Amino acid sequence: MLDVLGLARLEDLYAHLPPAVLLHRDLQLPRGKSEYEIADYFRARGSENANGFASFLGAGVYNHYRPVLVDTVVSRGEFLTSYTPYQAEISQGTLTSIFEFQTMLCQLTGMDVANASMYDGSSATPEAALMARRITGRSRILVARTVHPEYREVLRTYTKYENIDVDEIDYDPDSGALDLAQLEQKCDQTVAAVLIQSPNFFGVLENTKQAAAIAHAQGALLVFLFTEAVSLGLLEPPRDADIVAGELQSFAIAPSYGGPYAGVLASKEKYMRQLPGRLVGETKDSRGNRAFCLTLSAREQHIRREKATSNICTNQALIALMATVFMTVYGKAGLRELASQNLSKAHYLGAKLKRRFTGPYFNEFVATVDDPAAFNRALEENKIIGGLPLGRFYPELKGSLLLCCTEMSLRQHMDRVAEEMAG
Amino acid sequence: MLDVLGLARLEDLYAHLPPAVLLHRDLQLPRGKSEYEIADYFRARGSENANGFASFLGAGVYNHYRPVLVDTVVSRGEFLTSYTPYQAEISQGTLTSIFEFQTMLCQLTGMDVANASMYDGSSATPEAALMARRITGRSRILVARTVHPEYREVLRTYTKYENIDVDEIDYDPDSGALDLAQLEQKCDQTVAAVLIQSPNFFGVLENTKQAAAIAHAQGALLVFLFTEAVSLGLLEPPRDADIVAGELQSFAIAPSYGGPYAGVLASKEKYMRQLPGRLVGETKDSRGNRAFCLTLSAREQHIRREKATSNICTNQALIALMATVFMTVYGKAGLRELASQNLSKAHYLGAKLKRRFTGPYFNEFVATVDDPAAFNRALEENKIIGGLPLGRFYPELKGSLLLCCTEMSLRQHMDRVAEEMAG
Amino acid sequence: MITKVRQHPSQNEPLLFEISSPGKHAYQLPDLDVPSVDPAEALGATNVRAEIEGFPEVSEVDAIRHFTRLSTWNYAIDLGLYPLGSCTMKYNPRINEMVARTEGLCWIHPYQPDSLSQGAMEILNTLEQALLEITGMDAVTLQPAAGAHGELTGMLLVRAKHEASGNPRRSVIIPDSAHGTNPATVRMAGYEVANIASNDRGMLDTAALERMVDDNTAALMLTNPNTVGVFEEHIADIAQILHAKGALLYMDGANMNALAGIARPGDFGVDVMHLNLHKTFSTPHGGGGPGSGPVAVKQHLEPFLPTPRLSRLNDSWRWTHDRPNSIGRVRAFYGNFGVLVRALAYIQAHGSGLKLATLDALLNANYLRKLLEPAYQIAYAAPSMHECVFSDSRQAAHGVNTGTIAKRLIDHGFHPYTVSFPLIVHGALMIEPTETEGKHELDQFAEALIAIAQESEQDPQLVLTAPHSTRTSKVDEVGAARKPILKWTPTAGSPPPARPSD
Amino acid sequence: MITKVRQHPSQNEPLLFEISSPGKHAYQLPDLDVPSVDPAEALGATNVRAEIEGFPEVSEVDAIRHFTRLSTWNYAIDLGLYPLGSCTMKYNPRINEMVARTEGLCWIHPYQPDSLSQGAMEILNTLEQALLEITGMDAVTLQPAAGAHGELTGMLLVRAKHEASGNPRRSVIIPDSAHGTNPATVRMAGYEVANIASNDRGMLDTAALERMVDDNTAALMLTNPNTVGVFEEHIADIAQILHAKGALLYMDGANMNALAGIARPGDFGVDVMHLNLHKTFSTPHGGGGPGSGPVAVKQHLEPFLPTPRLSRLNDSWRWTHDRPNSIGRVRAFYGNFGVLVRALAYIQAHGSGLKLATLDALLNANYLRKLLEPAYQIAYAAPSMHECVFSDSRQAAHGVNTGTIAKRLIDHGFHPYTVSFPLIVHGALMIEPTETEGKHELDQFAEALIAIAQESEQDPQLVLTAPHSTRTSKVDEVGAARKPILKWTPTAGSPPPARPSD
Ligand SMILES: Cc1ncc(COP(=O)(O)O)c(C=O)c1O
Ligand SMILES: Cc1ncc(COP(=O)(O)O)c(C=O)c1O
Repeated sequence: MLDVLGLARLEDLYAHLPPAVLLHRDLQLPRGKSEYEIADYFRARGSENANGFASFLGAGVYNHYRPVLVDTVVSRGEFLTSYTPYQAEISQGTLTSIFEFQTMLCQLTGMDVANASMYDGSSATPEAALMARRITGRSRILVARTVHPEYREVLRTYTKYENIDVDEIDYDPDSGALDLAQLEQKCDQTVAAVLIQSPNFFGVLENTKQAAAIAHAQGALLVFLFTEAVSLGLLEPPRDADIVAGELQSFAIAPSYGGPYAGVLASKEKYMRQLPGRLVGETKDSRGNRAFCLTLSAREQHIRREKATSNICTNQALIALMATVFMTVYGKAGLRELASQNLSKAHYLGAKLKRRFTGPYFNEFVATVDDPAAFNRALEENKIIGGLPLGRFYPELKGSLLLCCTEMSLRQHMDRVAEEMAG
Repeated sequence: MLDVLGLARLEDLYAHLPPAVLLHRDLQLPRGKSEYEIADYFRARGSENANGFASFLGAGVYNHYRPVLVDTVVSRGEFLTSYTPYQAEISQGTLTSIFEFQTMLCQLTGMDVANASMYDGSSATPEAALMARRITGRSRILVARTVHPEYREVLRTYTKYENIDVDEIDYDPDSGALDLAQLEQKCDQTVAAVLIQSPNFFGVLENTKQAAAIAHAQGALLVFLFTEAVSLGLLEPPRDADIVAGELQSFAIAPSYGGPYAGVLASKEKYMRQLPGRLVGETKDSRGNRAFCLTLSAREQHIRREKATSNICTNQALIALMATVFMTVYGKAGLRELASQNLSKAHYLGAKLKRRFTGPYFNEFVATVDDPAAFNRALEENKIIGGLPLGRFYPELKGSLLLCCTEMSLRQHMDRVAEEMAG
Repeated sequence: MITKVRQHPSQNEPLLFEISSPGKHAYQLPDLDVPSVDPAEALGATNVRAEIEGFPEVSEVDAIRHFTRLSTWNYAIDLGLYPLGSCTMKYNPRINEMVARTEGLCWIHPYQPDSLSQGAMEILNTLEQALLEITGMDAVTLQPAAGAHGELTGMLLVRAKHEASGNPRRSVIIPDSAHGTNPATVRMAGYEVANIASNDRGMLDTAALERMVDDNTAALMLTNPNTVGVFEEHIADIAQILHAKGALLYMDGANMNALAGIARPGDFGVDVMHLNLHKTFSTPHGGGGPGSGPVAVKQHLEPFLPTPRLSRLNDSWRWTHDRPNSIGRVRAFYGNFGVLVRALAYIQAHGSGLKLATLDALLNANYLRKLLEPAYQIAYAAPSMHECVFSDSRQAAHGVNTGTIAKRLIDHGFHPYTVSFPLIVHGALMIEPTETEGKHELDQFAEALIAIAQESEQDPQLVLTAPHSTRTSKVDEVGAARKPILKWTPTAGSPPPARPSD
Repeated sequence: MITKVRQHPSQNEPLLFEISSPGKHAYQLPDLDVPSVDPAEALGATNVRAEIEGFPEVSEVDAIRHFTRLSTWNYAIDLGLYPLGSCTMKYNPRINEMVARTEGLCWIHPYQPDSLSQGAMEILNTLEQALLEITGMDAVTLQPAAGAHGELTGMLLVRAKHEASGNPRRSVIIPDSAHGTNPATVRMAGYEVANIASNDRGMLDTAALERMVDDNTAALMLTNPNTVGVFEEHIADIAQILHAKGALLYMDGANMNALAGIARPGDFGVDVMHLNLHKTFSTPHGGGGPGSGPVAVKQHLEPFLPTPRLSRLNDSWRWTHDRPNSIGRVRAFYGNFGVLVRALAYIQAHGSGLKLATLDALLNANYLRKLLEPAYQIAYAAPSMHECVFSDSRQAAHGVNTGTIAKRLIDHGFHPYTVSFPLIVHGALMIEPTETEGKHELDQFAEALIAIAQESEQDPQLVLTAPHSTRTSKVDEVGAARKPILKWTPTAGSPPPARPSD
């Protein structure tokens, strides 16, 4: 091939680069490793993390069983190694599965349209806020303090230079739910959106209907957030919300130390053209057969550039496909049964511990302990990772732990946690 | 569907069976388990076997690295869940890969034809002997005592009622190779075949050329057996043999407590029609394009019934595909380099131990120790599985261990073994 | 109109040898941590080979594309119904593949000490117990690698038993409907095959049997349900006839998918039987294997089972080799362990609900029979169990036969049924849908077959020249056998579909 | 003649909702080991939903067939060349997929104690060090989830830095050849976009830049090599022009595949850049993602990097959150860890040999350019790096444009190049083969494109109506946007391709 190019050496391929920009030495990296050594390296690193521990951590990342079918599907080269489906005629597999994903998310959330995924729940949150700003033309955001603290941090980062003012709404110290009175008080006609999460960061259910009523009374939108998608198997969908943003990690996406996950962004039909990200639509091919393609791309950066609804390009398609397979495997009855099991497990443990809040909860709750660090250390000795100490995010909850139970939590481990509590 | 059949209950489907044959109770098996419980059960059982041990066991089953590509390929539903390729027009994937398998085995062994796989090396052994009987019309088999002891057991089982007389040839107590003088003495015109294995069970190379000469001088066939396919990357192929039978476990097939593996049966062209098992041949389709199909099936049970060359039907196709992918990944240079690494590793350890035999060896050798059981126990405490005590198979070698090193054997573990030997 | 499939491009791909290019490779080995040994010195120069001529030289991407492209030329269960009669092509749950790859199960050596293999041995015992419960037999060996291998094992057991009683006897009776492996096996065990004709209900003729069995009869080898999908209603009488003459009843259990949870061979007089774990218990067929063919026996045959056997001592498992009456080994080690793991996973998934799977298998077969009877001639009026067999007699009038109908089914989007077997049905179409198919797939299949029955009348040429839609059209099998090309060489055979690579 | 592909049947498949059938399911949960709680009681009856209307109800075999069938309708890297310019669709070694699934790496919670996460943190640090060595920068954050997310992070860093100096400044300069994410990002960071035209060599016009940069210029956002595949030869001058006015140089590193091992942005004046790990460092694109977009900076921007940061204390890793000047988080947790694992595995496989991969990428792009220049109009005479951009100007004479040529390429067996980007090239064909392609695949691709150039002259209609061979013919994208149907409902849209199921 060099011959064809009339070159003597591979290095001649960049002979035109100014010598000053070149690296005149080899990269200081170890020599290339064999597959076996690479597998071994990562196995060794893996063994340095918690291995064989039971865990009661939730807080936005949940330990659910991953059906084997999920990897079977996403490991197929045709899904794994294809690009964004711009060429519809040879991408109907991806396009069809995204259309199904969009449909199932609408069924789950009660929204009319859902996009093909965002990076994760935390980045979907500011995208929802920005969307509300575009829709309402207003620039104040009210966010419940019961929204995941890291989501709120991301919201602040994204909105800092967008001329958006973010204000927080406290929670009721008894119920652990958003303080609706304070919301009512702070919500006025300058507010673009009210952001709530349910079940909230404490695991407590919010009153979406009332929050929506308060927001809507002022012409503001209600943005409903979720971190625990499994809850939607049992909980009333947020039909009163205008925009739904959330995290699908619970749907067969491994915790994987924080990512990759998949974010959701869905809305009422009338806001469709303000959605960021990719959308797949149904159409026909030239022979009249049903076909799917990417659509409404006039919202997107590659067409609209600085006027786009967002800069998002690469999304989380393969991870969204995992969620699609998960929803297919569990289906109508399964997602409900799964959610019910989560509920039962959490309430089994919840009943044995000192719960900090009185509000109804799904599979997470806050427990009060004397010394969270000591409590967790004691459990660690039993190969159990306890709850998340809340002091870091909520100084006033220094003596509290956030605990989560899923269908994977075994009674024997829950009993051990309860024992530790009993002292 | 019951409606269509005019039935009320599923049980009506077998109402015509005599009540006496029916099982009038439920099967006494546990209730159906979930995926998660099943995975958990097998993980628990797996953890009860040697975990995280280094091992120096060989003896027909070798610890080689399995390239990741192997499972990537064989996990594709199109290979995994297809049947024997009887319908050629929708089975060209399997047929083409088998044709490549047959070709590569010929290239490796120096034979002219190879079939699409046998159950394993041990059952390929008697099939080779039976084939020799059919070809020569003779009914005596001479088998070297250096052939894998379990292969010889299987040979005896298969031949017991086939009117075949099996006699064994001793090994030279110094070299560990087959006693050629004894072979010469026992081999006469009643002998259908002489069966030798190289590297033999002690890891020692046999003199195939001379064994072949002795056999051929009496009109007998030479059947060449192998258990360590990697050796063929470096060793002269058994061109002087008439039939080659062997085991492909070394080619990316996990040890898996003894199976499934894949057996090889290959021969000179003139014996093609006496081969048992499936063969794929090249042909054309009706448009003149190259195509492949199962062929020469007049040898097989489904056509010839009691006159077939064997009763084999289901073979080890998917496992043979693993070997095909393995050979593709390593290829010409890789298989040689792999074999060379095995050689170097074994000779590193071999040089440090008291070797029992003087013959040239590939990646296995016999070492003499004071007390094999105690020696292995001491290593076990260091999470090392030592060698195979030979007393069970060769009473005269009670004080000996068979040890194997592969590219996976680490110097640190070999040094530990040597230390143990030093005392 | 064909609605099941549409045409789409599939990639061409030459043979590995044709895409090879000197110096390309897809592997990388770790650096050697010991001194490198010179092969010629260590092994002797004459023992060291030259490079392996013709062996592939390709990159990793070449390799993955090669096999991925090839794979797309295959039909598979994962793509649709695969109604091969006698083959029980059911869907194979992927959890089985996962557990078989559990590190602690697939990286264990058969010779590692029993004390370090207790988990594996526990699995084997658990599977043995489950199979005994399902079959109603007394003991089982897991050693045989496939059905035919099990048959051989079983026949050797029969022979060993008779020899132990002083007379090996001479022949084994086999119905003319039997699978080809049966007679082939009988011969390998040193017996003569005595064929017996089936009666007009597709069943064994008990009167004829009674006449045939004598002191030289070692056994009857019977498939039940038999290969026409019919349960041998007189099985109890059959057993009695045999036992009265000291002969044994061998059951080919390849069709156990029709019985699990409903009836047990051990309860109706069977002395010895094999199971096809890769059929009934759901190991994917993998383009031809691997399988596993355990042999279950009544107590009187137990002493003859292959070595080694599992036994329990001081609360742990060990392998017992010392069994003086054993027929010996039929293969090295303990059987196709990886397949046994899959079978146990399958049994665990169903548990006591295994019967439901059986009922669904019966339902699907009978449903298809019902849909197809208007268009095709059912071979026997007797009720079907898990499969149904038709003959092509009505279509034959138009010059179309079971083989050509099968090829035309491919155009309609399905893998064909088993063609021309069993031999007792002229022009047989042998259809086994299995329990894992849904009604929709069955309906589409029936529609396709019915459409082909019409095509056979209206346009037989269309059927006779099928398939028309596949990348490879009708393959010349006769030509393949006439001048066999069994391996690639630079000169033999056709030129590659595209020019050789870089 | 088309030699790359042949037609073969591919299975039709309705939507999940159309194959659903009440009561079917593909899951099984373990028995509950605690008392069952009544949802209405625990949550309040009004909080409990009715069943999820329309949600799928299918069996496991339905599910696997559904997705397997769908998958066969996709083109993919595993099937062949995927020459999308700017996308770096290289082959993704499967070992990366395996290591990302290592149990100790994929089953770890981001909030488990640092003491129980040392292995994960070690991986992150090792990757950071490798990326710094490759880029020549001083510090890097792995938090951003994709390239555009990295851009936003980088622009916020630029802004934070300027704000810390007392003036955030007003605008960011972007060449007209830039990727769409660049201007979109700039706006999200609260800056105005100042476009700058490229010169006739496809490079940034340094004289124009000099005129444009002033005290209100926050940064220049430059892709290098740029989107026409040309290295910005005056990069050092560019950096100097910016730095002289206190502006920063942001480099979009999406094209780092052209530089790794050859040149380092940190050595030629870049202040801040992002990498697309899913391009250069080989995470499979997965039909659209996931990605990872680390942002590397020079020391002066380090204080502003997102929280948390890795730090070393008493021989162990921990997360430091206390960084007063930080721009804050851009996402929860620590980034797309699973993608980071793949990137490190990729870097380890190449090690210091990464340069070879880069050279092969250059070779392949230039080789294709050479083969195609006789038939297509190269956009710029300047030497190409890792991709080459043509225009359809010669073909346009026959009414054929880059979009229709792309569709015709599908019939010839290839995925098209990037169509109509960059915008500065009228009718652009943007071709990036990557280093993992062999000569044979490239030759076939060039042949196909050359054949289409001929077809465009001789039979433009053939090209204009392509593709002709796919199961789905030319898709009506305009219709899709006119009346958007974005989800399935029992009534909307077309009827399913086959009737609903049982
Ligand atoms: C009735 C019957 N018996 C025996 C066999 C042989 O089993 P295997 O192919 O596992 O050797 C088969 C399988 O094809 C069969 O259908
Ligand atoms: C030049 C360039 N910049 C930025 C991006 C955006 O990266 P991502 O898709 O990862 O957000 C891309 C990817 O398409 C690109 O090609």
